[in-house]
Amino acid sequence: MSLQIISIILGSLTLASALMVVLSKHPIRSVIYLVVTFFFITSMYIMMNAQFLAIVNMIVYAGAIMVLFLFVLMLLNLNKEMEPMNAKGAQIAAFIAGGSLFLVLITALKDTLILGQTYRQQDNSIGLVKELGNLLFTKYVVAFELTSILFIAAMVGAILLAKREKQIIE
Amino acid sequence: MAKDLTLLLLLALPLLGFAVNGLFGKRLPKIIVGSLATGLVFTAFLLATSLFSGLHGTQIVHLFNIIDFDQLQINASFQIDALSVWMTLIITGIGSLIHLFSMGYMSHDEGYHKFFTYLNLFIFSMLLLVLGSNYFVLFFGWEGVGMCSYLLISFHYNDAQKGLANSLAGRKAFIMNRIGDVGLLLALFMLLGQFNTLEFLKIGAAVQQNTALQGGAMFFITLSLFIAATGKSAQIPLFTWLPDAMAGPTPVSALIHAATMVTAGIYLTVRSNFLFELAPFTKDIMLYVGLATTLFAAFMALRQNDIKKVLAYSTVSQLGLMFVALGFGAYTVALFHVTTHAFFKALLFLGSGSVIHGMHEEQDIRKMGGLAKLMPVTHFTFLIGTMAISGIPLLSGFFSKDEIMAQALHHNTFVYVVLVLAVTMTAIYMFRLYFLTFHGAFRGGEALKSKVHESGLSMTLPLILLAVLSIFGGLLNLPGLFFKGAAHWFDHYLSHSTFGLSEVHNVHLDFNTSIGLMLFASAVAIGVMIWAYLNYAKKGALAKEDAALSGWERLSAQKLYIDEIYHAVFVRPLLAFSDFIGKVVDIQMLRNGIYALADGILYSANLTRKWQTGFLSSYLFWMIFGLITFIAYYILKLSVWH
Amino acid sequence: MALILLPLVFGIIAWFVPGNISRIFGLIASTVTLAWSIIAVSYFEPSEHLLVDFGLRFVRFSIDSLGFTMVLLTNSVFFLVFLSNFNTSIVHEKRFTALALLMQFGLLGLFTTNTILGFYIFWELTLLPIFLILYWFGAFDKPRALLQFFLYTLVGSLAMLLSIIGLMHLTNQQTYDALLAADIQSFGNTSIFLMGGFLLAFAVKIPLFPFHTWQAETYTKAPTAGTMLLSAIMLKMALFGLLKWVLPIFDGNATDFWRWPVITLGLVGIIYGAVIAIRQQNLKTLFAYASLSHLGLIAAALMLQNEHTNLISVVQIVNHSIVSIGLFLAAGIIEERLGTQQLDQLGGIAKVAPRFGFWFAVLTFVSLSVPFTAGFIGEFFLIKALFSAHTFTGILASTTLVLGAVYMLKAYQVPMFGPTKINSFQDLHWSELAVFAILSIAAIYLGLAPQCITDFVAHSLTQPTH
Amino acid sequence: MQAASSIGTSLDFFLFVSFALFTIGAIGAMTRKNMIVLLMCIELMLNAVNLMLVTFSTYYGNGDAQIFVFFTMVVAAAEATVGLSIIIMAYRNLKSIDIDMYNKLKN
Repeated sequence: MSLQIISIILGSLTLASALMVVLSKHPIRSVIYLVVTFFFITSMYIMMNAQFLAIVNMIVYAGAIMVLFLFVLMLLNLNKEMEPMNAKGAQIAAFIAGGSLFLVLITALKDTLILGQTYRQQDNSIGLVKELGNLLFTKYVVAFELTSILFIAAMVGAILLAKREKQIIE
Repeated sequence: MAKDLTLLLLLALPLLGFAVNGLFGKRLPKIIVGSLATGLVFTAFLLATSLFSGLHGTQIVHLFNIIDFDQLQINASFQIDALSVWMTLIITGIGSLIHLFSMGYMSHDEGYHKFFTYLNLFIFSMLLLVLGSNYFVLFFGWEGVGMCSYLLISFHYNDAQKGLANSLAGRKAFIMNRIGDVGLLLALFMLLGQFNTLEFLKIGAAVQQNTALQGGAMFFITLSLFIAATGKSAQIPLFTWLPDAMAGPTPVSALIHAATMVTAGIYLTVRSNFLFELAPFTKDIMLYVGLATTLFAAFMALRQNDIKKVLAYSTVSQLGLMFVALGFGAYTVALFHVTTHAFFKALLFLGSGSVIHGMHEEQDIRKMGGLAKLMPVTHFTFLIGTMAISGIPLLSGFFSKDEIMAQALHHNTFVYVVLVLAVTMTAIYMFRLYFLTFHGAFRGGEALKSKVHESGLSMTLPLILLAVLSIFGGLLNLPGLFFKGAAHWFDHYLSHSTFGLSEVHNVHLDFNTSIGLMLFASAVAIGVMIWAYLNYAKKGALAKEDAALSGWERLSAQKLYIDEIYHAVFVRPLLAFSDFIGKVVDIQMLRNGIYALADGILYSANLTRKWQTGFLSSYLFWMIFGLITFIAYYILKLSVWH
Repeated sequence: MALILLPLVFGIIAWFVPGNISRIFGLIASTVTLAWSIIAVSYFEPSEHLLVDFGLRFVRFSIDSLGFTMVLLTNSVFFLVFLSNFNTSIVHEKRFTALALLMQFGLLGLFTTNTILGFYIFWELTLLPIFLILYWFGAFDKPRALLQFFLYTLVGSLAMLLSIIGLMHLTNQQTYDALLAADIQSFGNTSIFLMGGFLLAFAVKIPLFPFHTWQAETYTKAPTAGTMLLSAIMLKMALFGLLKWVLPIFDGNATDFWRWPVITLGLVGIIYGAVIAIRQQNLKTLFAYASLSHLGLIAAALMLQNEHTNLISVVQIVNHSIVSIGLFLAAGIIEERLGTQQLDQLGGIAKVAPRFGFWFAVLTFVSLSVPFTAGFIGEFFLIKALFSAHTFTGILASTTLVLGAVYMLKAYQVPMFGPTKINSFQDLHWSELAVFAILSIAAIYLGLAPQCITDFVAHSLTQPTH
Repeated sequence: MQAASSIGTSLDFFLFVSFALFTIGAIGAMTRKNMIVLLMCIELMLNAVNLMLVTFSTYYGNGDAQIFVFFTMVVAAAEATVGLSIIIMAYRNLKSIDIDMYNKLKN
């Protein structure tokens, strides 16, 4: 029962911080809220006993990626006047669209057969590092190795893109 | 020599001449080209004579299969019987004479070797036509002669003034012939459908075994055959090409457009006699078409001023006469007239050729006159030809025409009366032509007169030979009045070994009627001759200028305006139709329709392009919108199911 | 197999051959291919089917006597195209040589493939080279005309692709033999739609009556070599597809459904093309419409699915290739030497160039299908087949003989005869002379002995289909 | 199987959260014009999907889905790196990070 309460609280907090990401005017704040959101998501992973992912999420997302975002924001040194805002009508349309998407998704969920079912407690060891490691280095070993190439490509790409070029396209 | 070998050699010789002259003719001297062509055709004639003397019964010579499917076989095979051998004799005999004549006539022409090449090819095609043992080979020859005719009519295409007109005349001939060919083609299809073979003998046997074949099918088959015959033999309505075909060199007119090719229609009908016998209605059509043709053509010939045009209309008229005979079912009679006509018409054309040659390419009789002294041989032979065609007694034309008149009198008096009219007109225009050309004063000017000369031996020799034939040709088929033993030799000869003809018997009138008929015909012919002599030679009446013509004369000179009518009724609408669908339907409707479609797509693309605002948020919005619709659709589908 | 790949290899090499010897290279390449195929035919037993199977799913080739006929035809056509253009500037371009050889590869593949998807792939493969040839060497003043051709064919191909997908999906088969054995008839109306897709593609390519508008303009503006390729061999792909694939596979209710519509369109095309051709002033346009008329006849006769008619159709297909190479060559020669194709600006060529006059006349008569030429046999039996199927159809079809005489004689006489309107005209080059001679001999030989084709092809066409 | 009353640990709760996160991310992507925030919203949506994948993975007792989540993270990291460098590049050129300024592709 306490697990339920905890999860409800966690879920509400996740959503609240996610909302703050979108709503806050200043990008720095958005980043901070995003980090918070990731924390809560990590905690939800832990609740589902997906330990490996929880750690990775913590390190990669909340750690590496968000720091990257912060760096960029600081690099660009944006002030508040430059913060662009959408027109009101477009915002309302966006909210309506999002809302109806949500409604539709919920409706779809309502009709499915898995409604109200809980996950299987007996198999909850699959989220452990050992299990996933086994999978990762047997079945998905090729894909895993390929990710390294992807990273190299991304790295080279990022360096190339961010390098200050001589001529600046107007 | 075995018969089949003779036959193949007979066919191969003109082909050889064609090949040799076509390939090397340019480099060979003229005398070799000419004598080679002439010699080969003459050798072919000798071979034909050997076939003729050794003829007994019908023989088929099989060469090879053209198409061999399980049920359908079409062979290149040939048939030797009385009819085909007789036609071969005419073709090669007259052909070699005309070749000889051409050696002199064409001697100044730059296309000398080309001319003999075509001429040999023509002889070959014509031989195919008459010797083939089935309709398919006949059709080969049929189209082949049409092609040669086209080539030879438009032979002088380079001529500065008349070049285009010559080639247009050739085209007209080819197209008109093609219309007839379509008829033959359809007949062939129907025959194939009906009998599954095209062999004459097999069809004949099938017809004899199954007498229930009368009626519709036979009518359509024979009608199509007759359409083919009208095309090739220049009958109404397809006759207008023949006068125009006179644009070709004169020997060509003599060979193709008088003696041989135009009789192909007659040959076709005689060959298919067993079919026509089952279709009396077609025979009636043939009779009246022939009758109309002979009458109108004779009328048109009355006031022509071109020496060759007169002869051309005369040919059309004579061919009509032959169709009248065919219409009565008197096949041998028609063929008899084909033979005599070949003699005297070839003679007349060659004579006119000699005149034209001597007059340095002048064809207008208004510029001639008094040529009798300048060209004695030509004059004399031309006179014989004129007398033969007009039916002066005891010459060949007299007998052959008389046979036809006898048939007409026996079957249908009305036809007889019309024929008398036509025959009278024939005599009138022929004597008019003769007297205007050879008598009176020379009207071509002194400069020309000094240059007029008699033709050389190569041209006069054929004239003399043909004149002899024109005189004595009638002996082939004497009426059974006096020499009972020798009479009707030709009838017997043909019906002896030609399929179907032994079934058909010509009527023979009783003695008194026959005598009366002959006397009447002789009287008419001689009377016309005397009148023409008085009118043209004594009184010196001349051909009138165009402006001075009276009503009926104008009609005759303008050929009853048939060309103009055809032009207005067929040619102009076809061209207009072509313009219409070419410009309006094809370009404006179809192509521009496609373009309009393309424009429409372009336009709609421009419209949809406006959606691509370039604002990421709007794309996202639409994406979400699509997602919603998509999921909503599945939800609805699910809820409908439940 | 090497037979098919040979042109591809040559085509690739051709890119690296220097421009000044590219015409010799093209000639040699096509000669080698032709020689090879002739040798292959002489070792080929007509009653057998050669099957080349690598065990790959969609790569499977088979060749029977019909395929061999078409392969020989293709190789001969390419040989003649290279030979006939030996004296023109286009073959100096290595791009042309390479593209033409690539196209030859596509055509050979099409005629020998045994899988339906392969058929589609090769079908499309031939389109690219010809499009580039037209684009680079054609005289299209507006890109629209060229695009019209391209898009037209693409739309047709798209329909065919849909049909192929449908067919593979329904039967779960993709080789020729398996499709032949499959019971298409059980699909009912679906098979009618499937066949319709194929027919649309073919109707564009052949072309049949309402889908022909690309033809005249493309033929007129294309370089002569391109027109020859298009008309002499590319259009034959559709007839081949009809004969070999579609009609046997869809034998049954689908064919019964489409038979008379297609025959009607063919018939309309016969008369329509001929009538339009009468008034055309441009030589190539005139021949284009004539082609419409001739091919309509073949397409209509093929739909009858009569065994003998099919055999004769092959003869007529070969004949049409002969005719179109010859006529477009003649038109090309006139255009190249005088810079115009308008009939009213031409006249009296025969006087200046008698050899050209003679050979053009021969080809004209071949196309008029006078006896002793292949066209005569072809037209005679095809019209006969139509006549037996439906009398009126046959009568209408036979009008092509008369109308054909009208426009062909016009096309020949006006430029060649009549008053001389031209100053100088260089007579035939030896290569052009050779092409004309080869064509004429072939036409006459086939006219006298069509049996050599029909017997050969009969081995692959007379097998009972269902 | 447990009853629906145990709402906290039930499957649909996590799915609900996942959907909501996704929606929030989508709304953010539509409303915000700051490119960096846009990128963040995309990360948010990715996380929503990750969450859903993990949920189902645990439910079915199958580890494959978690591996996919791992790969998603890898790709997200790469994407963020490249995306941010593009943003820097773009900022240098136009001195703005307003997404609506970047509609050069339109014409």
